[in-house]
Amino acid sequence: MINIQKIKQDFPILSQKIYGKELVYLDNGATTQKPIQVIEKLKSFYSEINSNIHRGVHYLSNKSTEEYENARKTVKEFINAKSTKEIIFTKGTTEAINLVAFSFGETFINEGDEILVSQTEHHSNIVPWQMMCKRKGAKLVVIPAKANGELDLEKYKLLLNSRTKLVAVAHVSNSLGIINSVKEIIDEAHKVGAKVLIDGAQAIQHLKIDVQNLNCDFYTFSGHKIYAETGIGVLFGKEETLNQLSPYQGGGDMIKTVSFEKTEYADLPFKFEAGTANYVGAVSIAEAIKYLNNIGLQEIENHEKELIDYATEKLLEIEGLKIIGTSKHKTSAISFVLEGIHHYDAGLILDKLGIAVRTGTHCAEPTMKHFGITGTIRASFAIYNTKEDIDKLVLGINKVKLMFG
Amino acid sequence: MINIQKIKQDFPILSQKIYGKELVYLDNGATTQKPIQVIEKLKSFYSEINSNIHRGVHYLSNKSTEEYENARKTVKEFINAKSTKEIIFTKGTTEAINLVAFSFGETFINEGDEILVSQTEHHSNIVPWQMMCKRKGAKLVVIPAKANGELDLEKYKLLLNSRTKLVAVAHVSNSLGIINSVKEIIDEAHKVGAKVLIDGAQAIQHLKIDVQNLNCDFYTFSGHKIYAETGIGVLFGKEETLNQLSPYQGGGDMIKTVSFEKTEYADLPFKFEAGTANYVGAVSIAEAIKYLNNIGLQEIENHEKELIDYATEKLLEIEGLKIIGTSKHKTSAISFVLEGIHHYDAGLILDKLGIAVRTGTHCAEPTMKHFGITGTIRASFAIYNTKEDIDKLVLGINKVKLMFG
Amino acid sequence: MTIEEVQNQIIEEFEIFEDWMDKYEYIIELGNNLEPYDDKNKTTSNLIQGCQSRVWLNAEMKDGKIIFSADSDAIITKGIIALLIRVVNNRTPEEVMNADFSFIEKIGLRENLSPTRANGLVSMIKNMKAYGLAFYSKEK
Amino acid sequence: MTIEEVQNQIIEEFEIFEDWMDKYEYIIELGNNLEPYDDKNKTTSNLIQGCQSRVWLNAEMKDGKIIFSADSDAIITKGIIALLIRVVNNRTPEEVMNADFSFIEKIGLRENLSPTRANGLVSMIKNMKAYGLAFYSKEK
Ligand SMILES: Cc1ncc(COP(=O)(O)O)c(C=O)c1O
Ligand SMILES: Cc1ncc(COP(=O)(O)O)c(C=O)c1O
Repeated sequence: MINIQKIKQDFPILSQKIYGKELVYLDNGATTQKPIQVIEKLKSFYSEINSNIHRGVHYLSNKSTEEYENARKTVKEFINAKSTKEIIFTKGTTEAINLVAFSFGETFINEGDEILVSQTEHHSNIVPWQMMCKRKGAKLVVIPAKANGELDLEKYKLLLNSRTKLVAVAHVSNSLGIINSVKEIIDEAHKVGAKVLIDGAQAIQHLKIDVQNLNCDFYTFSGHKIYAETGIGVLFGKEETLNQLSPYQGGGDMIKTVSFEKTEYADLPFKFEAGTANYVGAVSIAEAIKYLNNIGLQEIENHEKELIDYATEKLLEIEGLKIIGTSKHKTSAISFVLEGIHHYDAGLILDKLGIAVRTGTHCAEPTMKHFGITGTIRASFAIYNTKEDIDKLVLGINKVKLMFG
Repeated sequence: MINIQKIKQDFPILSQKIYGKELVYLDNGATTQKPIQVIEKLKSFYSEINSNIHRGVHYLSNKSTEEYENARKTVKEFINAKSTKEIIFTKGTTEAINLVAFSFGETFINEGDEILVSQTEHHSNIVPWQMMCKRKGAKLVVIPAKANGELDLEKYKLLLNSRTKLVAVAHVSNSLGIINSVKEIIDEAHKVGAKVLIDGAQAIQHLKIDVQNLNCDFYTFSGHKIYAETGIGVLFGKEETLNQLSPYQGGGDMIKTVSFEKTEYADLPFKFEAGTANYVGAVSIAEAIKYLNNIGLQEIENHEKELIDYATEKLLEIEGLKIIGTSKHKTSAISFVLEGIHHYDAGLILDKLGIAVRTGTHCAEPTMKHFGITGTIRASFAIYNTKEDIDKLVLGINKVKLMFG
Repeated sequence: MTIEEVQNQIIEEFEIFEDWMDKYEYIIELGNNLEPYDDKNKTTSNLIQGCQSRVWLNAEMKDGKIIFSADSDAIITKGIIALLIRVVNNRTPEEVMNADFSFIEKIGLRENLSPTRANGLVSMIKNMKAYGLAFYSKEK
Repeated sequence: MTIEEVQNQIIEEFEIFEDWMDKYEYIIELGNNLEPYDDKNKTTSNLIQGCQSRVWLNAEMKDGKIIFSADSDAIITKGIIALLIRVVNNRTPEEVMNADFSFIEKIGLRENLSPTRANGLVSMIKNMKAYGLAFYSKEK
């Protein structure tokens, strides 16, 4: 059995007091906290190993390079990619999506082509496509959501056609916590020859990911949401597809040879990693994955399922509280509104009680529009959260209701 | 007076043994090591403050945001920018240059326009411009170098014309250590209405930078070369110019409002910072700057001047050693070749002696071509290096000569 | 009373609060009692879009003084708006233009003015001063 | 001798070296004594571009066996090439195709095969095996 109290002790920040109160951190969708194992790894890496990678023939450089490439292997195994060539380190999900939007756009998109994104995406999975479509004269088409926040797959199928070149959908929507039916979305897209990018920023830390089983063409996530550093993320892409794409950024390390007349690009994965890679960030992802594997992904999923079920039950008992996104397929995040109370007001008071939640649009304005609201209060969970955290949230909400009643 | 022994003790990695020998780290051009102050800051940030910025209304989020924005202020003051709006955090120099190449290209470059780069640039200041020129049908024009590695300013002036839209030049060339006459380059470019980007990756850690005095339009550098983390860098841009550029990456935090019909971008500097910023990286830059300010920039410059003068003198005493790039205006890096000995062979043997230098083309193939060589051995210095380090290098080179003699 | 005197008055008022609860309850009360905002002034040009709460701000000249009115969808934001208006309402453009709002920090509400743009208050203060400047320039 | 036997022989030879100096001096000697490479085979298609040192590799079939020749501009790289050739030269395509080169690690030269692509040796081994596969397929 998973021992949450012990896990909690691995996260130094969780013993912080906020305004003299114990911190109840329920903003894990925005970023997760880091276990001491990851923090200590940063320290030991910078104190014992650090040197630029791929660049020197000296001992430390080789050692750094080895740790970096091992991190790539760890990620490859974690998501079951076929080859380390399919693992590109980026600075985060947002950059990964921008990379695909640009490079796929340059290579494959012509005027009149269509890109599909869903109504419930994070801005990072909307704006890059808008920008690319504008540049290329392509069309951004929206997969509508149903009243409960699930994507309308029937309508989705009708939208697919021979002009559809790429479908970009979140595995788990950040504002609602809903797990989208990505397998079906991918299979349907492939029938018309479209590629699929899955934004896994809110999935990788909660669900076991198998990119071969999903059969997605691209999968993206951020280190900072999976207990690792900020400034690092991953783009998985099928080798064959990545090979076809033109590079995104130019610079050191992504070239074979450079001359003013002709520059040849390096092979995968380096072709997409221009400049000094954030090798320490990559190592921190590997360390975080090791930490999660030690606990066990199934254990984590079970624990987080228990949390969301408990939270849903307890929150629904509160009068005037309405959950936004009532699909049954959810993980680790609940969005809700309080009748007659603005989410900002609620968030401010909860904060004073030491409870960190996120309020607002969650970088998902079109989702808010879909529900006809200006924002929600979102409680999002991670491995170190407990039922007591949820009890405190419930108490906090009741206090909020009292103050604004 | 500067106390190097004391400074050295601030850098834990320097007490490492390599193959049982004391580490002599002379690969600072590739990346610098980190003082304990920076390492401890990472630890305390992740243990006490960490939370996503600009996103929550809660205590930790506000605190993280404050530290991030203070880091921006620290950088602004360090390079004497006019406003924090002019400081964009990127993942490094390479990304900063790619950002400008893309956004400037989209906004200002038309077919037939010209971009000038010098013969002695790092690949990161060549390839992004090649890619952009190709996309836009513009022309990449090369500012030639003289035999001693200095740029030929007479020829440069002749190349400038009304089609010249941008000039991109390194402040200090990474492969030669030569300080280019950037002030004159900038002034001349402005006469024909061209903007200037200065790649400061090898200057920021050695020279006092004043972007207002330089009057450059863009200035870039990397955190990892100035004693801070990997995965973070800075783009300075004049507010007026940045305001005109279209954004580079799209996503969370760089928008005002998003809808599928119309997306409005945020104001500076956020417009260019899509996705979760590497706020911890930014904080590490601020911490490193604080460290340097404590020592005193003038002190650092003096010490490093002493080192390069001493190294030049001692190296020139070695028979068969030829310095590449013999300009008098140099800082902190010396490139050289050994008659009849391949740089790779030399580097391997030096490594076995615990001496870390970089060998090869230093991501500057056109520079090597200019000198008709395939690579050099480069020793590059930082604040913690001493004359003893250079003595050890000289002994090492003599050993190399013996082995291959 | 000068702007400074009003600010000092507010600071004194806030000194009696023993804890944040009392303070915020007072702010909520201020928010609930804020002078109603004329719906016809809820125009886009009067809207300040914070990430979290929205603020509307209207300014008119009357007898050489600026009359501010404002609204927000969040009560706490409204409460702080009430304080800001109390400080600068019915004053000359020059006074408004040069007003400092340091009392916000002194009564412990600085977190509400963080650069996160969350509630729009920072922009609101900027806009108030901009009105001051605009009317001042027009007078000249 | 089988490939394995040659590898074991090399491993034994290297066991006598007391320190890295002796070992590298021997590799340098091997490099200096590497069979001269025919300049006409220094073609672009035979070139393996490492970041640091360049390697040329040529392969020809003779009586059912592959004859390798190779060169590099760096002596240490040449020395290691000499060892690689000693292991797989004059062998059937099938043998070459399936060769493992674990002796490199066992004699403590693994750092020379790092994925940094610095010296081109990793690519050289790949290319040797590719030649094996190519000739093998042709024979079928
Ligand atoms: C002059 C110069 N420009 C650009 C770069 C690229 O910097 P980074 O790899 O940190 O993006 C470097 C560093 O290698 C450099 O020395
Ligand atoms: C679903 C989703 N996509 C994309 C992102 C953007 O990730 P990042 O800000 O790490 O680039 C996020 C995180 O906020 C997210 O939740």
